[in-house]
Amino acid sequence: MTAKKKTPLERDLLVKMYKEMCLFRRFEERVGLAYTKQKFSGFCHLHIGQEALAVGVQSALRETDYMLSGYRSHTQAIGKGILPEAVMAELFGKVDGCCRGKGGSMHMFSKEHRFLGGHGIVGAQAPLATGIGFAIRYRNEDDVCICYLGDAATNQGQFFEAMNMAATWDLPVLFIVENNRYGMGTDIRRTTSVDSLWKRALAFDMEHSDVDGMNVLTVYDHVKPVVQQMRKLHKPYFLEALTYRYRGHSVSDPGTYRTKEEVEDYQKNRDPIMQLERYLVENKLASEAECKAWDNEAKDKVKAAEDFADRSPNPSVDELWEHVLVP
Amino acid sequence: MTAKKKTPLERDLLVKMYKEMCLFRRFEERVGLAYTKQKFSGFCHLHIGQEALAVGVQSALRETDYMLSGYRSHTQAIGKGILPEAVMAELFGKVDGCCRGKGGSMHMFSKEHRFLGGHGIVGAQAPLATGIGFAIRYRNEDDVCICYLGDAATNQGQFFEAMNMAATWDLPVLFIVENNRYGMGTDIRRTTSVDSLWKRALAFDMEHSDVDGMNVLTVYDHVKPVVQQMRKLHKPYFLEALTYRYRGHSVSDPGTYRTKEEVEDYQKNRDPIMQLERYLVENKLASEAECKAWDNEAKDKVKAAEDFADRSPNPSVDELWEHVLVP
Amino acid sequence: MAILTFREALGQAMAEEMERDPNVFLMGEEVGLYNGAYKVSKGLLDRFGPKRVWDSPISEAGFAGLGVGAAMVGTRPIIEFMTWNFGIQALDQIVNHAAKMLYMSGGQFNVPIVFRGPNGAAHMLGAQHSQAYEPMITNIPGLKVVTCSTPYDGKGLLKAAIRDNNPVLFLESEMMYGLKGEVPEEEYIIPLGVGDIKREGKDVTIIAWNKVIHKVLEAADALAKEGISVEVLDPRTLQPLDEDLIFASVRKTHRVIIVEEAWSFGSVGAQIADRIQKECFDELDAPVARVCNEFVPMPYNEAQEERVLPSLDRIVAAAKAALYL
Amino acid sequence: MAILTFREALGQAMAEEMERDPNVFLMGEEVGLYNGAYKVSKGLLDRFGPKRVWDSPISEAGFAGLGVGAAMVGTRPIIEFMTWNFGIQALDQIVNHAAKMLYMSGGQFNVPIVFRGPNGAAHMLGAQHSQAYEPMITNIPGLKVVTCSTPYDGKGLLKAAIRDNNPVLFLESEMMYGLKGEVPEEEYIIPLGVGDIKREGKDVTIIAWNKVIHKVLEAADALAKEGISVEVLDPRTLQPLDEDLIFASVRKTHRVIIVEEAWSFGSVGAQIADRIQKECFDELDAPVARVCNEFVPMPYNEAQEERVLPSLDRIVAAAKAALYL
Ligand SMILES: Cc1ncc(C[n+]2csc(CCOP(=O)(O)OP(=O)(O)O)c2C)c(N)n1
Ligand SMILES: Cc1ncc(C[n+]2csc(CCOP(=O)(O)OP(=O)(O)O)c2C)c(N)n1
Ligand SMILES: [Mg+2]
Ligand SMILES: [Mg+2]
Repeated sequence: MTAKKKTPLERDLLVKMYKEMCLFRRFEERVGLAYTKQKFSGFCHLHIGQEALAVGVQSALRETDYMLSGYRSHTQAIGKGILPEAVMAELFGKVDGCCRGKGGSMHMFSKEHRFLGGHGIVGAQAPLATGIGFAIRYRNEDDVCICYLGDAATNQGQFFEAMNMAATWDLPVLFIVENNRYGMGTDIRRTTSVDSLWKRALAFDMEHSDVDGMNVLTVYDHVKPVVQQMRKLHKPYFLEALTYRYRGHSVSDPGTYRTKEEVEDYQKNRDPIMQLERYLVENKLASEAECKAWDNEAKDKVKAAEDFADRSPNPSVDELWEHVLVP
Repeated sequence: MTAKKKTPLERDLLVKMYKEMCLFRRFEERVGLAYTKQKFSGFCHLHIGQEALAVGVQSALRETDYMLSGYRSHTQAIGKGILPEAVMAELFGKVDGCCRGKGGSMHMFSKEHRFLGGHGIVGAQAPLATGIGFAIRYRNEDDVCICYLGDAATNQGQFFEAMNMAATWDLPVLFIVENNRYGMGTDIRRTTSVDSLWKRALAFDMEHSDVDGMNVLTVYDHVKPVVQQMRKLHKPYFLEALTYRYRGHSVSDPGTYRTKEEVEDYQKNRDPIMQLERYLVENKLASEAECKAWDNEAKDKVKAAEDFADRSPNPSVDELWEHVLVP
Repeated sequence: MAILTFREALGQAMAEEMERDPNVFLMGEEVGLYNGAYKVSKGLLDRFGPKRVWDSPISEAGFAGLGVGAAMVGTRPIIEFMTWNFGIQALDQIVNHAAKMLYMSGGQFNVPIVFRGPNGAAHMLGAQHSQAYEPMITNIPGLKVVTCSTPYDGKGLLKAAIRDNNPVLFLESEMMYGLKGEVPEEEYIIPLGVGDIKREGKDVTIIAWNKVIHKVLEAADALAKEGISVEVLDPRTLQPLDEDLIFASVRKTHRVIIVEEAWSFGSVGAQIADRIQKECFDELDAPVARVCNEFVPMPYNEAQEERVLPSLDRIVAAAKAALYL
Repeated sequence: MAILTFREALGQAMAEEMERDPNVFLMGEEVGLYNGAYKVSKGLLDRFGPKRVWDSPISEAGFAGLGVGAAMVGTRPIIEFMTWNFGIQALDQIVNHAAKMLYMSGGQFNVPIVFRGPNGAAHMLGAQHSQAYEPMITNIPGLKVVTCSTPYDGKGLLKAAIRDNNPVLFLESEMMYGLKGEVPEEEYIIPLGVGDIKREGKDVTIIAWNKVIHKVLEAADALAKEGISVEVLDPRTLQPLDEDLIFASVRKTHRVIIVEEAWSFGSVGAQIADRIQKECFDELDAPVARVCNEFVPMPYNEAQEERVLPSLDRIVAAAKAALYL
């Protein structure tokens, strides 16, 4: 595992990453179950398999940095600091949800944690993120704005317009494409002409690279210096992260467009949690027993989050009249 | 002049190109005058200075090829076969205009000549052209579709989406960016991050090149093989043509955003008509007297076109009810 | 007659028209290999092959514009928007190009194209996935706008839309795709611009379309039990409107309720109300009443969403108010 | 009072608000070095520098979205669309993002932004450059929509729009930028949501806004000569509407004409007519009448264009018809 040689990360951070990935995995598993139990309805896009990216990137950030994403963002929101309780409650449409039950599965927000959504229109978060980058520069701050996008979002006009503005005006936006190879059911290679999505950056002379998004250490090692440089130079950066989602596009997707073998290959040989666990054990940084314990911790946390969401009341129906306009 | 060595074009073609460029130049001059004489109103975008591109490209095409453009397309429309009379009459809003006076200065169309507009929304002709390319393939024909765009149109989301589809599906669209360096009053370098617009094609692995758009022979030599290849392989192609407009963006533009020197440099040293005239004379293919005569011919033609447009009646007011829907 | 789901009926309409005319093709996100996000295009790729059924990139403006261009030169595209919430990415191509091309070109280029997809709220999809767009897209000359409330209407109207030589915007509903209804084996076409009386009545006319009409029919049953006879009118085509049918019904009942699962401001309902008050001024025994979505973005919470949409109670109450009961 | 052109008054409004609040910035095509396609932003770049005045690429969706994002974190963008015909490229950012952000986020992120630019027909610009968009954009909760018909109103309303903490769509008119009018030296604000009686009258109320109101005032003069007293009402804000002012005038005159330089179907006029027939049913001595653009794309030909727009004659005729004269 290349990362090994690269940085001997302190154990604490490694353990934190491990715990976080377990939390994300278990959280989404429970969300999927809650959906099948009809605790909530609508859409439900799970991030299972893509944990290394969320955790690796988050670990390279500081609190004041901003983040926007698409609809597959339950765990990214938690990573940014929103309590699992608040995300679960939002999924259940409850008043203790991070948007008081008004946003829902695709629209997580937290002003306090600078998580600016949770967006449902593919690619449309790119101009928004560019606006955050603009505001950062407008105030001469040195934060960065993370903009997560799906692979298929790189076919959207708004995405290109945002890339061009960020590159032209030196706005500190880190565009991260989570290339899980499919946009809903369509292999990305059938809807674009390039084999690698980082080529999108060539149209704007934007700095770019790709990274193995299944390995949390690789992601962390890769993103950390990128972010540090962005704080200094305030230029945008385009990162293609190669990853994979284990579940269907949404809970209702049977996933017949890909082979069982393809999915299993990732699960058996490239699973992010498995990879980090192996690294911890091989390097005597943790025992399998410890890992198991941490995973159980995660399960408990998630259980607690669900219990909280179960108990949380619905918002009053009359609240539907609020938040249309501010005074 | 490089083209000299490259191809000893038959004199006929050279003369035809010369006459065409004179016609385009004189036509637009007269249109500008007619506008100041208030023979028509609204917008008026002149193509003066960019004749080499229109003529060089047109000469590389065959009649059945399709063409779309933006609003700066009076002469491209003539090149494609619409009579100057019909274009002038359209500008004057007369019934003998190529759109019966309904389209106007930005919207020239001719089904017969496969000139599909004449479009006013920057960049929006790109998806349309891609649709023509699609239809060509759908019927297994070997025509090509020319899509003219301004430099500033390469910042429009629709343009990128069209490029991606054309590249992904192998649609025979030749995207030609007339890079006259300004989008209205804004230097293109202030609204994009790249020094060369052909880099837009890199995002899609689309074949591309740039060409001196001020020299009609260079353009012709460059485009001819491109089009021939497109007929065989049906793949799209992106061409950045470096050119310049002598007049303001529209007749109402004082053009204070660029220096007199810059404009004069093009007019004195790179003028397309002057360049071809020099070539004809140097190569003893024509005398200055002949050139002068051909230019006078052009002036007469244009005068005739204006007289025709003057005499042409307005459409009946009641025609406004027609062409909203077809039966 | 066969019993089909709404999605099957719409799929049949496309299949039959693709069979009939080789110039008809389908393009949209996930319409091919995935058989459609809502399975309306199920089986079409297998049956007609990749040359007739195209999985598009997520480029609504791009593939809508591609359709318009292709339609200008003789093909007849069916463009599927996964939902109309995404269709507005392509509004420029629909409004400035599809709708205006024939006019700008002085009659030279008509645009035979269908843009179709589900419109309006489904269930707990939140604000960005629940908007009803007919108030926006019916304001444009050069476009026809069609809705449907039964599998029978859906099939007959979609076939007419595909054969129409003008741009047609066709509005479906996610929640109705599973709805079953009778559909004749033999071919039939329902002409655009012709409304339908879904239930005859004499005391009050309720005008509605698309999914909400089923709530209106429920309300009519409930009101019937109280001796109130409701006429339910589905215009089916919203642009142009079948005003004759509407005015005739008003002249019969003298009372009108318009029910829309859309925002009220400047909606199709507002237009119908205006036309009625203008043309049937002396026929009205009560002002035209309207029941619409509450004027807020769609909340995710289930009870709130239900409260935003027109409810049985609100419809019944409006009908009674019109009768001064 | 100083006499200013409309463009100067609007420019002053922006300058004063940029002076007052460093978080206010202007972005749009050609607004800086070129001083604005219609010179509304003349001098702002010189005065405030490149950090406050941004020439954008031709990327309406992109820079509209940039504005929404920037507004979410404390800046107050003014986004100029060269015209609203291009603004619809950004409709998704306006409708799905600016309008819904506060609601989706459960009240966390308001979006203090102004989208402004000329709307409606100018003169001989053809179909793609002549559309009036208020019928589409007033249907959306979460947005305010403002128009103006005089330099005085324009300045006072634009200042209010810039200070508003919600997204405001501000509609101007190319043809009015040169129009002169009195504008006080001292600062003033015209609150959003408040209409204005442009002329008092008692026989018939004519409701209109933006450029066409000047034709309506002409018509009022003409009718006065025939002894008909016309009240001219400018709602100024279209979303939300000042219904109290409208209903009060209707209760006074009992006759209403709505004049719009826009297409009639489901327009703001349709909404106003519906509200009046509902709330003032027994007050009306004649049906609410409307004068709108003919329902066709805008032709280029001058005489045809003139015929499409509401004319003095059509307005006068409508007023007389309402009086059964
Ligand atoms: C503009 C727009 N078009 C279509 C959709 C419907 N849609 C939702 S997700 C999706 C696929 C996106 O795939 P990708 O960007 O790769 O993200 P992933 O789901 O793989 O994380 C589509 C087509 C949408 N939400 N927005
Ligand atoms: C979508 C859109 N935005 C803005 C405009 C207004 N506009 C017309 S031409 C133009 C500049 C275009 O410049 P370029 O593409 O370089 O073409 P050129 O005029 O130089 O030929 C602008 C901003 C428009 N017509 N369409
Ligand atoms: Mg994907
Ligand atoms: Mg240019």
